[in-house]
Amino acid sequence: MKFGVVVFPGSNCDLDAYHLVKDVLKQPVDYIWHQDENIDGLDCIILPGGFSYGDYLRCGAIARFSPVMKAVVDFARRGGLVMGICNGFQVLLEAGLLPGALYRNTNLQFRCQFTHLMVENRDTPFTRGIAGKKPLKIPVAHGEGNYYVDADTLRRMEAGGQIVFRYATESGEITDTANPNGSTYNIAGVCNETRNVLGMMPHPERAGELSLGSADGLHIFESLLRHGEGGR
Amino acid sequence: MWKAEIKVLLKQSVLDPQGQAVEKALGSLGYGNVEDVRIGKYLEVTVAGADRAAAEAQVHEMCERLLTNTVIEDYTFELVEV
Amino acid sequence: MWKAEIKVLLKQSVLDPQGQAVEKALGSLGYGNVEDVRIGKYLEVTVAGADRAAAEAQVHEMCERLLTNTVIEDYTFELVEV
Amino acid sequence: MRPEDWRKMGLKDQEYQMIVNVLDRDPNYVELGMYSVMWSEHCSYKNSKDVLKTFPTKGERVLQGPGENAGIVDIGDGLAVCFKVESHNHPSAIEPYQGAATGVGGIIRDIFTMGARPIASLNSLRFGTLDDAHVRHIFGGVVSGIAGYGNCIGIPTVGGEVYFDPCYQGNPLVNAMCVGLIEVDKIKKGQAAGVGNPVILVGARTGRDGMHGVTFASEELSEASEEKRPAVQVGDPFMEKLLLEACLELINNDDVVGIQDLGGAGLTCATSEMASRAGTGLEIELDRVPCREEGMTPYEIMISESQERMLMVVTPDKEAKVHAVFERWGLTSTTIGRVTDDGILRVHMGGEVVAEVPARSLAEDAPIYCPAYNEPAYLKTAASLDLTEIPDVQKPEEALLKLLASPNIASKEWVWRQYDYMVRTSTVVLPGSDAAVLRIRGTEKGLAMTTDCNSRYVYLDPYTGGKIAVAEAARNVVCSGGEPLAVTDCLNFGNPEKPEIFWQFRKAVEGLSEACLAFDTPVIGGNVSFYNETNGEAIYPTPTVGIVGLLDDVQKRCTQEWKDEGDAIILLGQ
Ligand SMILES: Nc1ncnc2c1ncn2[C@@H]1O[C@H](COP(=O)(O)OP(=O)(O)O)[C@@H](O)[C@H]1O
Repeated sequence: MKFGVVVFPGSNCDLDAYHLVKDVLKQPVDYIWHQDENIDGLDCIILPGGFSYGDYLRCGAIARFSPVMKAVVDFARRGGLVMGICNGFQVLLEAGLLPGALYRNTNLQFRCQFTHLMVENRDTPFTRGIAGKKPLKIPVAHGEGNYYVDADTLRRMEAGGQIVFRYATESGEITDTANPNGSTYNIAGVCNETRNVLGMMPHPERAGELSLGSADGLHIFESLLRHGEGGR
Repeated sequence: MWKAEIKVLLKQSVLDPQGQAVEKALGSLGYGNVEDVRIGKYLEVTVAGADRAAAEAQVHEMCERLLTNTVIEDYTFELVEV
Repeated sequence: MWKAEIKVLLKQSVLDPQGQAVEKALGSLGYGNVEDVRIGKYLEVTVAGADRAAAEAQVHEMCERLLTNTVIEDYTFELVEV
Repeated sequence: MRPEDWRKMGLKDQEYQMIVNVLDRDPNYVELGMYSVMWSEHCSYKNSKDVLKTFPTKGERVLQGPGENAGIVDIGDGLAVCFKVESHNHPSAIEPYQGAATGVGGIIRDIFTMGARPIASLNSLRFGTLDDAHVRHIFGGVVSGIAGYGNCIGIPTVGGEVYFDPCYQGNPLVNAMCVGLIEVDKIKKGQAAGVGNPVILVGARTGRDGMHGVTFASEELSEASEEKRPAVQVGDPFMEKLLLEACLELINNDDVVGIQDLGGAGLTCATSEMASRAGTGLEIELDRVPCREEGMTPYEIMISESQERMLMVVTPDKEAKVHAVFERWGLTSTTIGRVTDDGILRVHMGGEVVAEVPARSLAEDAPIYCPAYNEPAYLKTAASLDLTEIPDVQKPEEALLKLLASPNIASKEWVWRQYDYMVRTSTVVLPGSDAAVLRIRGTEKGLAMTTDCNSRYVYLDPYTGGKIAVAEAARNVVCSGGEPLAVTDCLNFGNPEKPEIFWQFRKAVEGLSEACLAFDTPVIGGNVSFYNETNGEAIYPTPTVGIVGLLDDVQKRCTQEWKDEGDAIILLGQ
């Protein structure tokens, strides 16, 4: 399965995503420059974390106008797999590929910490086959990960299985204290209606090796690989 | 040449944690009569061109496309000739 | 009751990286006539009380003490009766 | 020139006379400004140079000792580690967020200037006590400034220390350290070599910020400093991220002859130091310098401390390519001059020569002082403390809880959870243990790193306190599994012109040196910050020590916490 990791000016988790795919998953992977308009031959595109364009104005607001984003939007509309992590999630929202918006954490601070995620929908290419009821231990690192969506859209998303991850305690309870940023409904990750586009604030690429504190992020990437093998 | 003074605030329905924090801080500084605080962005965008209506349309478009996120934010602006 | 609409901008001599980034972005979105962008904060503070002069003095003081960072920022405000 | 002109810029009368002797004429205003910033304590180390010479700086592994932008130590496999610590105390006292942020930005530039990829940041912070609202404001601002810059640029902030003590009430300390990795054959120096080579300025436009910041840093803070403060510099971490990537790309492709960042004393410092190191001269044209404001004078352009700028010397055949690479990264770069062979820094503007001085005299020939010193009187009272007069603890549980709740002992998680300590996915011992440990991709190795200093000990006995600071840092590295390689230090003291302060300084350096010899950890770089006083009261002497250690096998790293029930607990030492 061939991956592409987009590099916006100011991306800084591009290396981490690239490294995970290449050295841990042992899959082919290329960096994609933000000015490239051609992304042919890729099976999955990762929009990595970081501070694209410094996150000045609003996170992801400027990056969504990069030439590469046109290609990413087309790719997604054709059913291609797109995964936005942290800043990548913000870019996907700004680009209109996912519903809702992300803004300032209610604690008004940047937070870097491990969180636990309940998998709410196991029928997406990113979560299929994740076994067990145990939450995934995956870190967050952001100042603007507070997910907002209006009540009507939330209901529709829930009905459509678009809520993929929610912040939970280590034992899997959805509580306020488990919510690191004040997100509506403890939402940590969502997908589009056709479920081929995922956006999440936590960093699964930082949880791909036990030496980093957790390897739970691999569950997500392994479902992707299984999905790839099974064909679309 | 026109200067657009753009005020951006979170929509009323979106919680404004920063505004609340500042409201609290003002209270504990002794400003007991502060009823509400909302915090947003202020932008000044200067555009060349002679036509007010054209400038207005352009600033609107810039706000919708880039300067604000209409999912969570509302904006208003005034044009000042400079 | 008064609503103070407070506009805060970085002082002219202070670097405004946000404004510069947005200016560039607007340019590449095709708004070639954008001459300058400055980005700051906008606050709405509602204070109880009948006396305009008192409200004005109070908002001034709040700006100096907490709401703005006068080392790098300038502010202006208007009072609107609500 | 009138005496008040040079005195206002912080130059002494005899220093002015030295300048006249060097030039064989009176300097003009621009030249005077250039000398005043280069001959400030901050840039010239005129009060400390003699004492710093006593540090052990050589070692088998040392590839670059003090004198360049950062020191470098060999770690085998063709790799080396590059690190340095620097202070940003005075700017942080004035504007905590931006002061700390630009401190982080500055030290990161020092590292990638050498050609190294920055892989981690640390810091060492001192504040007054938290019952004071202003201190809380400074503390919160500094921490979010460090976070704001480091998180945005994507370099993990992996460790540090925070202490609170009334002696820092008006004068907080913000010391930032950066660690980088470099291939041994890619090391770059800040040298303007090769006569005729173009000199390229890249990065942010030059504004009126930080005018005379270095002179400011070389004075005590007082009520009057509020008025005198330079325009505050605002950091632009996004710009620096672009600079970092573009410069490393060029360095890795061998497109660069010499490179240096613009820090304190701005263009004056970078041009004179680069020429001086290479024994060359430079000719630059200020009309070509992209400015942020209209009507900037040559004086302002030469001493502006605008952040996120780099100066680069390349060969003529690479000039176009270098500009193209910068453009691809969205950066503005301009050729502003050429290398010459006459050793003169010649500055043009508006068709005139506005300054013409020997580069070396700016960079190297500042006066060296040996300030007077004598033992502080307070030491006698401190030494006469009789421990038997202190009442015994009656309720040990209560005492323990009180201790644990003290901000100096309590967990510092409030601080480090605001830092992205994981980005680059190499941090294998996270904050909260003794030293942070990072793995080195493509090898089995790891690096342990820490900053330490207990200034109370240094205050009570500068010599022993200095030794303790090194020993503590070395212990933290060893407890994490690393072998200490080398030391970088940031010497924060009061006014060196006061004999009691200078005595503290000399003794502390003596202690640091002796410990460095004992641990075989040479000092490869550092920074001196004097004049840390408010209204005549000095801080505790605070020689912050940063140590980086090597783990040959990163799997053998250790962490602090208890592991399993039933494990034996062994107390080492007396
Ligand atoms: N300013 C800081 N920045 C980052 N990490 C910090 C900071 N202060 C403390 N820490 C981290 O908190 C932990 C405990 O620090 P400290 O209390 O200084 O430990 P010790 O006293 O054992 O040396 C260490 O991992 C340290 O790196």
